[in-house]
Amino acid sequence: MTTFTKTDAVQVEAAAEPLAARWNRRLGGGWIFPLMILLFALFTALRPGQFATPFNLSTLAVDASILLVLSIGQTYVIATAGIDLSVGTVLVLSSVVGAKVMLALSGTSGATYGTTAAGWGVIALGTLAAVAAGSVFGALNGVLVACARIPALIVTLGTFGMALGFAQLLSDGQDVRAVPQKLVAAIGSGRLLGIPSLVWVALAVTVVGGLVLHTTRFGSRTFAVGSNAEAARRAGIPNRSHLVKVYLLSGALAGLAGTMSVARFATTTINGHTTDNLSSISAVVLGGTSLFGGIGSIFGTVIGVFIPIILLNGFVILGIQPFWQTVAMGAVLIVAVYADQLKRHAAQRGERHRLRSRLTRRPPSPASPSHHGEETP
Amino acid sequence: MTTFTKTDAVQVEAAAEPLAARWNRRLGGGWIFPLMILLFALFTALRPGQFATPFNLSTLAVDASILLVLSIGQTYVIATAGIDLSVGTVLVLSSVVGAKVMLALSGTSGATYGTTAAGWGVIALGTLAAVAAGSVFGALNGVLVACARIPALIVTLGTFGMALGFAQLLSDGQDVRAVPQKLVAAIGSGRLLGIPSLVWVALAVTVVGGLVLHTTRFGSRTFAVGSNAEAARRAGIPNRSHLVKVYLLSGALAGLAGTMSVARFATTTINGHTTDNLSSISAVVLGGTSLFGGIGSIFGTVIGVFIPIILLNGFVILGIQPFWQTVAMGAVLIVAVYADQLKRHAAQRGERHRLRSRLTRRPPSPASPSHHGEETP
Amino acid sequence: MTAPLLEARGLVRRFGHVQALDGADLTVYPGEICALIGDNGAGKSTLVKILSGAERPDEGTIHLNGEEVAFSSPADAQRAGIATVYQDLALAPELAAADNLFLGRELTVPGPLGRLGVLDRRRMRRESAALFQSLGVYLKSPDVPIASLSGGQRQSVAIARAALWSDKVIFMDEPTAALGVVQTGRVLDLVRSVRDRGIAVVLISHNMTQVLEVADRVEVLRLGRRVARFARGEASVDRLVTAMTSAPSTEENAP
Amino acid sequence: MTAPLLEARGLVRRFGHVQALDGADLTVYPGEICALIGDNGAGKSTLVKILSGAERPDEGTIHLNGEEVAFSSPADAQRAGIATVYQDLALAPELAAADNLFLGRELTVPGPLGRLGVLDRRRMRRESAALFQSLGVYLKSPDVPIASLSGGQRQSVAIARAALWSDKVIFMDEPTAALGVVQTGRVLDLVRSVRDRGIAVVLISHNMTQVLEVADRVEVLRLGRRVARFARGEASVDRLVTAMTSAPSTEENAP
Amino acid sequence: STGSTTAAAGGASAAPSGGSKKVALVLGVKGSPFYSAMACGAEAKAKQLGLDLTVSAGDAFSADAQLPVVNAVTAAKPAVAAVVPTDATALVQPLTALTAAGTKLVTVDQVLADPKPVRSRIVTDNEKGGRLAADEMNKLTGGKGKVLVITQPPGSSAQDARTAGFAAGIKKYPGITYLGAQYQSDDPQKAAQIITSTLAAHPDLTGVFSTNDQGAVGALTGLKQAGATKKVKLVAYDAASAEVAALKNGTLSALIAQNPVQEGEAAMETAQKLIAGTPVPATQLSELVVIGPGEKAKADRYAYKSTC
Ligand SMILES: Nc1ncnc2c1ncn2[C@@H]1O[C@H](COP(=O)(O)OP(=O)(O)OP(=O)(O)O)[C@@H](O)[C@H]1O
Ligand SMILES: Nc1ncnc2c1ncn2[C@@H]1O[C@H](COP(=O)(O)OP(=O)(O)OP(=O)(O)O)[C@@H](O)[C@H]1O
Ligand SMILES: [Mg+2]
Ligand SMILES: [Mg+2]
Repeated sequence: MTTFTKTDAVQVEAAAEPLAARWNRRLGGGWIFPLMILLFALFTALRPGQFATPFNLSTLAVDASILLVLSIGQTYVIATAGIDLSVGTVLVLSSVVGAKVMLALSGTSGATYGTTAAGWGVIALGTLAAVAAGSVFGALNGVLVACARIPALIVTLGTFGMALGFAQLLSDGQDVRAVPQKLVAAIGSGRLLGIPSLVWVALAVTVVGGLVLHTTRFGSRTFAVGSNAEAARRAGIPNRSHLVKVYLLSGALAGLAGTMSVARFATTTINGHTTDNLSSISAVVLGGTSLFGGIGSIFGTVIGVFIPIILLNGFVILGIQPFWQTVAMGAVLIVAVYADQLKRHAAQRGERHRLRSRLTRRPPSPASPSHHGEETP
Repeated sequence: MTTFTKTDAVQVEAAAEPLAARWNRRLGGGWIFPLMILLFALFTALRPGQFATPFNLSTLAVDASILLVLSIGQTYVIATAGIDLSVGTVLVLSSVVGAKVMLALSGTSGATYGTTAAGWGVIALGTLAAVAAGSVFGALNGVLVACARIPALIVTLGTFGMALGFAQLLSDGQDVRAVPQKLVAAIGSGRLLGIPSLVWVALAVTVVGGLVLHTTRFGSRTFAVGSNAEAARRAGIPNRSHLVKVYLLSGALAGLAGTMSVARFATTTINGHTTDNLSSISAVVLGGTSLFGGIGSIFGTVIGVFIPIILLNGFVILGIQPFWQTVAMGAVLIVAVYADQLKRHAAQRGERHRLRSRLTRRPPSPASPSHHGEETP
Repeated sequence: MTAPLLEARGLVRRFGHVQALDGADLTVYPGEICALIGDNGAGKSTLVKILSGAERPDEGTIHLNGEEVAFSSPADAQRAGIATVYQDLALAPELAAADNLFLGRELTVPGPLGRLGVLDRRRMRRESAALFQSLGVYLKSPDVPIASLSGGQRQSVAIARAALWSDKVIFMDEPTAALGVVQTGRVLDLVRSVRDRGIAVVLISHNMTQVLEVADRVEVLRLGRRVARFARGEASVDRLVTAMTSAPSTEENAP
Repeated sequence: MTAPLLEARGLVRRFGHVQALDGADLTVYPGEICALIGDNGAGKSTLVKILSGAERPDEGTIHLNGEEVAFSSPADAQRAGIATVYQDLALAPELAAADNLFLGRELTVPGPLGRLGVLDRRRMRRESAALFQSLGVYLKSPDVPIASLSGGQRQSVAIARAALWSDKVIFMDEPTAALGVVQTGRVLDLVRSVRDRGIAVVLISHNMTQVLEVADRVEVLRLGRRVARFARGEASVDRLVTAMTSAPSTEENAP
Repeated sequence: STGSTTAAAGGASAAPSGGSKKVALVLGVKGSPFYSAMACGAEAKAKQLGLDLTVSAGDAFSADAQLPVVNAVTAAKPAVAAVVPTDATALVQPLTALTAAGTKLVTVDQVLADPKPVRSRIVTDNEKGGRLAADEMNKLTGGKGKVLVITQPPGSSAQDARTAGFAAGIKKYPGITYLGAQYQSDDPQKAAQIITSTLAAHPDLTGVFSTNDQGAVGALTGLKQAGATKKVKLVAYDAASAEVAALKNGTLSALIAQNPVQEGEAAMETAQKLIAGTPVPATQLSELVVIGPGEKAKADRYAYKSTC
């Protein structure tokens, strides 16, 4: 039996290549970013005076802001190998709760054009209420997924319906139309340093969300739980409570998005947002986060949110028939994920292969032998 | 080293218990069937003269028929560990294609009152066209999932949009003007031996679907591919082409459901069916088919389709506020799956545990040692 | 010695920039137990996968009974009488033992229904029970899902599966890695009883004691190349370890 | 001999109607390598999981350094100085080696940011590189995901992880099952170097040669019960196999 | 409140699109017969007037789906935009932004809470439609029995107004019991299910009012399935092809029809005038007609068409 020499061991401090790979992963990797640049360049070339104008760019950012906030939460959830179909209706419920609270607190209207004269205190309380409502639903999702161990798809499909039902019950099906004027003016359509307030909010959520996911213990545990829940548990990570927190985060962000939506539309939108769940999931997946957990990128999600919005905007500006837009959107989703897969595949064929077969659930033997030659001396 | 005696080996012909277990699995197992019975009994007790009437029962069956046909296809797809979000819009597209073909073939109308005098030949051709259109989309899904290896959720989310877009393009957003009178009268609202024709069609699809899934090579390979795709490939099963066939089946059934829908509503319904995908998925999962593949039951799916339909019917009869229906539906989905899980868990704690941990993707070691005492001599 | 049953020559297989096989050879004679050994990553599993049609070589030839063959799928290799027990067990955990045994070659009822693909479950169950009995495998029932069997039982099902479908060569990639002493003994007995039916067995193992105990001949792979061959009696643990770990050389001991 | 470091008495664990442990005992002394052997399904892994807090016993007591303890989670056991290398490797495949090493006990930057949970990746990387070096583990970089490492490397990471977090006992459940001769040698050297640091190691293995080579003491489990104990020198392959497979009896050889 | 009156002077706001003939039409939702007919009318008229028309729409009839479309239209800077605002409140701000960028705004079919940015509005009175339906229902049922409303889940102002109008109108007839509204979220299957279930509970149901075409198709199917087409009178909004057909064969009793083609045409005529600087009326009422039993020619005239 050979003895091994300790001089084998080499201390390698942050080899350049894997760090690049890690960043590539953080940026969502793949073709998505170039694709966005390409779309951008294309539309700019076709309609320079209309597409790449300051107005349109800031419009694009505002259009993205609410979905972006939802998608940040969704990224966390999908990174744990979960899924949250309830975000859109939780948004609606939260917006109703928030708007009702603000209306109740601001006394007997003073409502012109459906706005009230409520001050920032009331707005803060209403926002809190909305976030709390979202959090309650998020926590419910989390508990059912983590403790009752029901598949996330089923849990959130169920709460999808429940949240909508409660929203309709609460509001009696009537949109709350009188919302604080200050909220609408300052947040909904206001600007700060020339940038729309809603974009600031989304930016703040994104930056914090990105930092937390990629640089903190919470983020690293999120990936760990998604990568191998049992390993995380055995490492002493409180698995279930972490999952509950992640779903709660998604719910809370949906609640925040609810208030953003009220600010933007100056009303609740009970019959809207029904496809926000699928939009946010496709944004997250477009952005390179793995549906199987363990891998994810907030930056990728940002791009994933923008691609369909840019597409829609460009198509309308070009005057392409609306029906074709529906077709194109579906095709782009598939093509983008496919191209992304191809690129990653080419980059690290071996790893990818192994990963994929693990994902397609051939029972792999993890303690099983080297499929990489690195250890062969 | 101990030698083992060949007398250990006992030939066991179909031990009673596992056969029962197998049947239990085929029947979808769990609490779903009792739950349906319970709901039935409850509504009957509360409104005997209204709920359990022949009229209402046949009504329930007709209401279930189209979704049932979709869900049969969905059961196959989910049994392969896939998912098909596109069924509803493929139904719409197929119905438009079918109705257009029938209209074109029946010459310049003869159309009185939104129906044409087209004969059975034309109807057969139109049905064929609808099934063909569905099959094309199904095959597209299958190829993208099996060959391009894009996650099924993404593929079918993409084709969901594409099918709807094509349907709108084809129809110009207008429901097709006239459909054959014979189709509407004989299939849509006709009866055969006192049972509505649509129910016959759904019954035929269900019986054939059940037999194929549970007694034929095709069915057993469907489970094998869902259980362990690599094992299936290595066993010489043409994995990819099998997956393509399964998605194609789902698409073709959506096509058939398209014609059923035309027959039932006497028109295409371009704006309907957007939530059929989620309805059929929840029916299949309620019925005990595992989202992780390898396990499934057509009988369970039938029950899974009926539960929400019975619920809605009972709620309307009881006069419960519509908003509560939405809430209750979501809650029932969660509770039913949870109860089901509990029961299975109690029944075979060990197996369940291991399975679940495999599903939550702790890398298991399949060649790894006995977790069952059976072999200990 | 008789003419080789299976002969692989100069097989090359690359994965990206990893050279898994670098001109590997393998010779298998009829009715023998041939041990294939080598360090982790030596390329044993890759070689086996190529010879059983699950992967394709970039270069090299395979001769079966003196004729050149090329397998484009596992089904091809199976048709040629080659079966494999893979290192990452290739069974469907949710299916029953009997279903796994006949996976890909399901028995159908006679007559027109059979042509429609209706399974003859009775016959499959009967035949699998008989097979398990003849191989000395004990299963409570062939109807419970594989997932509820023990590791040793699963291994037995995989071996029985291979024995059922092969009449020439069975490859077994570390079949005893996780088994206890008793179960290992059973599997090795199974291996011998398969060999005694006249089928050649290629056994991969990291347990040198086991290799010496059971193998008629040993082939050693190192860095994707055959570096040594030993006949029964020529080998000792030390010689095997040296062959696996020393610098690659031309083949040392042609038998 | 000195007083036991860890002593389990009368542990019982049932899964449904399977009795995994049926009054199992285990004694571990400080600074020794104790082999725990037994057939498949004897209950070794269950015992280890209970002693490392991953499962809870239905009955029985655990004493650590003479004091009774009860672990309600793996974190509890880790705090008490117990770490485990599980049979079904408990690593997160998508995370890097360094992240896996510190999983559950991540290092944070000093100051208020640290209290917010901001990771000190530099330090984790530095410390893990140092640890790998001191244990003689070679990794190209601590930054690549575990999924791209070889089996031996993954096993090394798991062992390094255990060594990092334990100062009393490390359980290793079949750490060499799939490893080649060279890698097995390395792992056994790792085991010895951990022991030499004064940490007790409980090694589970089905390879009797290996057990005899490395263990200071052997405990034998059968049908969920300790049936025999051997001191170094007392044991032979035959005696071990007999103990594992013969009918359960009262303990034979108290050391 | 009335909107801004004639608009010739409005051209003063720095219009970059002085001589441009670009006109945008933003519909309420893609793929609905009503809006397809409106687009059809607009396209034909635009061609005739020599306008450069682009049509767009969101995926769902809701403000959040429509807003990005409106914003893109704003970026495209057409001379005139005709918009179907999916929400009276939510679209005030973006449509104000649209006019601020120099585009002149015409609202079609639905109204905006704040009339300031609107040069002209082409409206239908949905509440009145609901009341008309109630009157028609009274006539058809002879003033007695139970009636049900099938509508979309609340949130769409047009549907809500139709329901409210009907509820208010039906109060006038003491012989009629109003069972309230049930929701079908644009899903004919669910509508059919609701009808059959209601019939199980209330075999003495005499009337159903559907606030849109999808509900009507479903209700019709449900009634047919229950063999109750004779007994239960169905009144429905819109004149989609399926509804017209049903009216003609007698399974549907009456339709409250709008005239989307005319609305589209009017929108284009208004746009043409705005571009030319001719004055336009602040409010133009579009037609609302009741098509009674057997009025086949009238039904054909008003049927929503996608080719015109
Ligand atoms: N699918 C794959 N993708 C990338 N590389 C692979 C793949 N399969 C094998 N390899 C590479 O080929 C080499 C040989 O692998 P192989 O599995 O054949 O070794 P082995 O001899 O079976 O090792 P062990 O004893 O550990 O099972 C490994 O170094 C690995 O890097
Ligand atoms: N999670 C579980 N659910 C049900 N039964 C279990 C579970 N874990 C263990 N068992 C049962 O407990 C018994 C002991 O299992 P255990 O894994 O402890 O054996 P072992 O000695 O580690 O075997 P091996 O050498 O194969 O690893 C087995 O017979 C198995 O049936
Ligand atoms: Mg191998
Ligand atoms: Mg074990």
